[in-house]
Amino acid sequence: MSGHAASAAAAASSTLPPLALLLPSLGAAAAAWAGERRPRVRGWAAVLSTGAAFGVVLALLVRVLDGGAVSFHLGLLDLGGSFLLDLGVDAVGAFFGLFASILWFAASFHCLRYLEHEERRTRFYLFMLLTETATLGVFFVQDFFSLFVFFEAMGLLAYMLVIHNESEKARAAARKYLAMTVVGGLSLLGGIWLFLYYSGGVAFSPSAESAWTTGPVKALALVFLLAGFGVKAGMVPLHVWLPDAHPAAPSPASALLSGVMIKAGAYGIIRTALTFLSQPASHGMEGGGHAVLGRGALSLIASGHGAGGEAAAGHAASGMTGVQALGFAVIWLGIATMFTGMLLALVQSDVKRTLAYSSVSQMGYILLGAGCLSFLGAEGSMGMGGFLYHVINHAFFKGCFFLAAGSLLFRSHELDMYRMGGLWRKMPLTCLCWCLAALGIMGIPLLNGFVSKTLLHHAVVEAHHLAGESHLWASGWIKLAEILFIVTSGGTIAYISKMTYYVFFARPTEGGHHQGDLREAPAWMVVGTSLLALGVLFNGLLPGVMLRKLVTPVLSSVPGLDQHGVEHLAHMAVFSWANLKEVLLPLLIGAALFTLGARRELFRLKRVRLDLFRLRLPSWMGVDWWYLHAARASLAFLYIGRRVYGDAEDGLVKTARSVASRLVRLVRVDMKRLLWYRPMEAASGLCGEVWTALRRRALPAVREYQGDLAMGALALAVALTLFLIMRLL
Amino acid sequence: MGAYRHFPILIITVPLVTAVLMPALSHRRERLCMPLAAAALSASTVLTFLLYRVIRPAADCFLSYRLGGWEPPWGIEIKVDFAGLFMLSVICSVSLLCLVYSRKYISKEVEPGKAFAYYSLFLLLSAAMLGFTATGDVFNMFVFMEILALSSYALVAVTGRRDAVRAAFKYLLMGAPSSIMVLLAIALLYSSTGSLNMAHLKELLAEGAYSRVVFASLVFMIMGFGVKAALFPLHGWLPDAHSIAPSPISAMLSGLVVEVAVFALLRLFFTVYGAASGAVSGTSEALGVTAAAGVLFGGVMAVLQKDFKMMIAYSTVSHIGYIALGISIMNEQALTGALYHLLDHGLAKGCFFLCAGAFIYERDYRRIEQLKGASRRMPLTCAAFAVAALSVIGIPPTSGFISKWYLIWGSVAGGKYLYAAVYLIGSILAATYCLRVIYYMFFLPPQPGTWEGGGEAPVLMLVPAWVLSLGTLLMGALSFVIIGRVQEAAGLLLR
Amino acid sequence: MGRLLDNYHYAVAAVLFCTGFYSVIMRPNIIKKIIGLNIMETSVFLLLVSLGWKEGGIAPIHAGGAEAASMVNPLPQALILTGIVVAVSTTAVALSLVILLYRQYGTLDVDRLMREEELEVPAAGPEGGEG
Amino acid sequence: MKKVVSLCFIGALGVLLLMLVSSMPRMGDPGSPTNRRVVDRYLEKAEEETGTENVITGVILNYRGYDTMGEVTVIFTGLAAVLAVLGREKRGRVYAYPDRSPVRSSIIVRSAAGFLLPFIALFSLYTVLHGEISPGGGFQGGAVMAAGMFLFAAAFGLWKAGRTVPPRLRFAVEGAAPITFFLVGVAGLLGGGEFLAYMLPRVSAGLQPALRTWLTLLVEGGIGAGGAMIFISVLMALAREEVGGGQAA
Repeated sequence: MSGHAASAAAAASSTLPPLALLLPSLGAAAAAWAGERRPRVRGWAAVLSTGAAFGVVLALLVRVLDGGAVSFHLGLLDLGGSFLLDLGVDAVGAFFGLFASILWFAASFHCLRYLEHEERRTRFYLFMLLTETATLGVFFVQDFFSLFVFFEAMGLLAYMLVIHNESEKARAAARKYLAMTVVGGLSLLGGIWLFLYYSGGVAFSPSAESAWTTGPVKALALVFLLAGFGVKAGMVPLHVWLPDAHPAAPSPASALLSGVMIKAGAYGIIRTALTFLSQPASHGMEGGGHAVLGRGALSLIASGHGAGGEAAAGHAASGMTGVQALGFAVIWLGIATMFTGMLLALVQSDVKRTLAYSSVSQMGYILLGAGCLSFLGAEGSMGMGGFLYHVINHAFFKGCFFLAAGSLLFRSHELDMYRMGGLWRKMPLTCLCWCLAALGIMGIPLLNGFVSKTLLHHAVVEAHHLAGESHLWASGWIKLAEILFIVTSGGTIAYISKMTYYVFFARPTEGGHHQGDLREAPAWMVVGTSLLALGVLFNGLLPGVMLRKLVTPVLSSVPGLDQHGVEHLAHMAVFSWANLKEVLLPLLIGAALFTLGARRELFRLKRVRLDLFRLRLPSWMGVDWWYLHAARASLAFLYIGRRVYGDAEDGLVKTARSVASRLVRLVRVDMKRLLWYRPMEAASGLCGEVWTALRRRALPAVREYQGDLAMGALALAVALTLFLIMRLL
Repeated sequence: MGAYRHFPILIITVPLVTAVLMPALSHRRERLCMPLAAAALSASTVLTFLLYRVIRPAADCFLSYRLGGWEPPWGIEIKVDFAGLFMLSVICSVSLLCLVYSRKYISKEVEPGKAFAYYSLFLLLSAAMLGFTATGDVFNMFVFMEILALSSYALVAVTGRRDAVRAAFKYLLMGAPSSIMVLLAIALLYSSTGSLNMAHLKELLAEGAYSRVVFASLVFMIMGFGVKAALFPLHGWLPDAHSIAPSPISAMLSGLVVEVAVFALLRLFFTVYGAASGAVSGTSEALGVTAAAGVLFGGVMAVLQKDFKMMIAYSTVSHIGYIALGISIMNEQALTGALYHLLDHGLAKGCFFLCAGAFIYERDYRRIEQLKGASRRMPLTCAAFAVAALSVIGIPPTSGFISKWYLIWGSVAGGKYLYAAVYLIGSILAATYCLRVIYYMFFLPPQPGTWEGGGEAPVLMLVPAWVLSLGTLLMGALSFVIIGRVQEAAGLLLR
Repeated sequence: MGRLLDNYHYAVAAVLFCTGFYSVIMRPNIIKKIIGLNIMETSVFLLLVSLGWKEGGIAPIHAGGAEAASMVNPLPQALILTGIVVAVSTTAVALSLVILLYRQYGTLDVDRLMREEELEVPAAGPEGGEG
Repeated sequence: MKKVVSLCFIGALGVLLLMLVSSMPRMGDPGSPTNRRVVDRYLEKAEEETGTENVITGVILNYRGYDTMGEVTVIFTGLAAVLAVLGREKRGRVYAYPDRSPVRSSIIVRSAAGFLLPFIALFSLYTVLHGEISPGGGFQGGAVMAAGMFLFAAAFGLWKAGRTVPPRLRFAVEGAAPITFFLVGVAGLLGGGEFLAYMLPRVSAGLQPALRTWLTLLVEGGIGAGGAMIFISVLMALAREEVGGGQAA
């Protein structure tokens, strides 16, 4: 509140941020106005408005890097001055805004032709452009309240992109997406309120005099915020919507979902980390006087292991401080995400689904960067640099992949990689873009992925060193994380080569159709795709330019980061031998995996055939299965009955309905009688009925579904414990 | 103050007297009833909004009108402070819209000979709510509550259908004893203080005499108004009455009548009994627990309904719980949220029922399943519903979000994390039942045999629905126009 | 027991209130419920009018030079006049509803009305039942 | 069992209420809050301030005139509700009353009723007009009038009663009470006072007390006439049955 006012006062006012938000909305209005009658106007309105927005964001970035953060008073949603929807852009936000607007620009080129396939084009344009407004809004704010508003808007608008086809598959994906968005949004809201309680305001940089508290509330706030952003970021185990939603959406929308929207989640996580890192010194620790230590103002949280090692009494057991613990958790969440995503991407056959899992996996890298930043504190510029670099890289190569996949779909009407093959002859330009993106994501030197992965690897190594220096138990775990990082990089190489091989280079399979009339994708689609491929190339060939001109200026604007580290990063020799040789190990692993998988049968055990690339895991190993059953179990608590499980055809709604028939009877008849007809009689009747129901129906049901019920009970117990913890504070 | 001085009494009595004129019109000129009623309500609305020019949320800035010129403890006082004015403007505007909506709808549902009675009762209902909200005298509040109650019983039954009569009778059978309880509470309050004026009562109660009688009277008040407000264990009449009544009446009942009762509770809590702190703190805990149970119960029941209007009715139970929970938390933020939710609930629930009425008017579709694919033929109605649904769920930038934000902020600030969790779960439930309907309307193909031919609802029905749903949007995005003042008013109530 | 015996009017009112309440919630016959409502109302009137009584008080009419100090409180009497009118109106509305109910259902028994309601609820639940 | 439980419940409620009774102020105590506060002014100044000797009338029509306006609206609401539920007599429709005409109640009843009716009417008029100086008032007088009409209906049949006080007259007069109140109220407002101040514009101060009395009488008359008509209408609506077209029993 007061902090917000202070930061708003400090920043210069500028009309660029609202202009950037307004342009896509204007484009949306124009597209809606043009409609189906003037399709060309509609398409070019989108291209022009996104292009203009890109220009404005570029100007904004330059301005912000030159003169510090800017703000603009929007005057909407003003809750009595304490909370208000206000725009404010700092370097990190402008950076994210830049790549988002590039991607939208490229995607709108792609849309010019791609949408010929689709129904309801005007609606698509409308919501695509409105989503850009909301997404830019997410990046252009300086407090959690405004962030939440834009974040929710973005999530709900993107729902329309996911459900666009209105096919059964798209609807199922959209249902799942919506459920997770709503729950994620509420988790975010809970986190923000706890943060409010914790810091007394919602600004990203709480003022020094705000009442910082420590302890479980802080941790809980972090958990809620992390979960809320993690849903959008596709963090394991909250990623389940992503592999369904991305393939279901039209390709340009997939590119945007994958390239930008999940980055908004990552952005939220890094914002959270930076906010908690910038904890004011005077209120830092219970110990008070240990604030000033060798590692700079920001690392006082990490002071527990510094000169005053005994200072952090509360954390003496682990030796880690709160933010470090957050970092450690995020590092491991990142590792889990990248590893799971890689494994699942390896066994897919649908191109877009593979790409979606690949997005999950790449988000793991990005989370790793955020985790390293948080773990390293002031020294975390390597982690933050890797994070930023990988964000923009992923936007480029994953956007390029999805747009190219859109081209493939446009021409071949096919997305099963095993039914394609030999396409490089027919669609050479698309193939070229694809290969550039593929080499980029693999981390081959001279392409962009190499740079960011190198930075991330350095960051992990630094984290390991730090942990080792201060004798943290985490040291070994971080070493393990590094190993998994390398393995995952190998796996990435394997699944990307698999996909590239089957789509473009393998012999066409007889099952596949097409071939005859296949030709290169329409020009405007290629323009969109190659725009991104050029980005891949540029980022890879000239890492120094990117680092010095973009990444390090952004880093140096982050308060509290050690400037020596930033300098070091700016002048890092990316293509040194030490870095280059790091690629060899993943390459070897990838080659091995690819060779193994490409054989149709890895080995045969009796009748069980193991085929690595076509592995089908039982459904209970998926996270969805557990979510679904937990939801059903919690419903079962409403009324234990066989029918709860009887007709689960339409998911939860159907289940709820069958519960309804019971409850309606119970309530309409018994409750009302209880309330105003014949209360006493009804009460005794109700008791009897409940007892009969328990004896006849519930007991067998309990026996049959004890597993689910136990899980529900567990969930309830966890929830209750959380509440109790909160009550005890 | 000038002429503004007389506005409060005119706001109340103009619709009241117009209602009385209706029977005289009934024989020859029944067509005139609706325009006359609309003129009366418009006059009230205009006068109410003009009052914003003189009433601000400050301790000494309210309009006190002494009927007949008698000073308060002896005469009756009408007292409009900012919170009251806020409520009055919600009542006026929503009633006016529902009245406009009625014209088409009633011509179909109510037989011609009864239309005059419908409009007469409608005006009586609106005027009674206005009088009930504005009065500063507890017995006068009872009188207006009775006008309100009698007219709403009859309006539920006005179609004369079997189920409607039964629902109305249930409503009466719960409502009449609750009125008697309120009267008993007033008698007890009078016995221990000797006064009926709210402000005077507050002074007298501060003396702390006869605390047991005062406590008992507060309990009876809560029970009495609890039935009228459909607080959780006393909500039995609501789902039937709200779902079976003609849709504009459902909108009035759900959007305003229950709200007015909650507002009365709020007044009693803070203006009358506030000084008798023991009584209030003792009952507010209980109120909080039941309200929280109501939020969850109403939400779950709404999810489980098949009938569209029944779903909305249970959603009302849930949202009244929101407001009551906010009142029970007793701090400035939560109270601001509760006041703002009164506005949001009036707009959003009104819009819900008006949309449901449009489907009934056009197609006679009442079940949620029948709404599959509705957006193909009635896109504007569906869109109005969708916008209001965003507000019911509490998604920014609607007014529902603003009130929810304040309510949860209040519960966190008051250390009641459990209540914050209840609000969150209530939102999840709201999302479940609202988004399901939206999903059905927009993304599912229609059931065979439905939605063939036909078109959008008539303009006279669409306009009120859209005004309400845009209202939720504007009162959210442009909340700064009023939220600061509402917050000050809430702070004033607490003081 | 405090002032229970002094306040015997109030005590009678309490007993009447319970009697009426019993009738409202327990009697199956609608007419009896309405009678119960009236008993409840009457009990509150009794309470109110007794509140205004004063030992040795006379009617508050100034005719004949009556002394103001010995008059009973006129306010509760004014209030119960309003209360009576309210009770009459409520009863009228209730009776009109009862007439219509009787025409449509042919019964005045709440239990039978209830049974009709139960019949309306599909016993097997929505969409064609258990199978 | 059921009865026992319910009796226990009601008994518990009763005991609680009795406990409450025992902690209330002593009945009839001149020092109890009800007899100590607010009431003095009514008793001492009402005659002079309101111009009515009957303090109760003064309270009803002056100090708490607004309540009474609400009260007459309540009873009008009751009528409107009954009409909304049961419908209104329509022209050209045939209504049968349970005692199909021509009604023949016994000659004794008819003679007695015929003898009593003028006195009842006179008494009701007296009650209305004399309300401000003795027990009585508009509402009571209206009720007496309505009772007379009920007697008439019982003796000569509803049908005849309905013709004696035809629907058009009833509909015109039913709203009399609130309308009189409103007009008097607005007159007070225009006269420079507050609503219901019993004043008229441009009337000299010397005439005010007399004016107050006359306006009070006017309001009493409105209440009496309106109340009586409403009672009769309610009776007609509740008692009649429509022949043909209506919902069958």
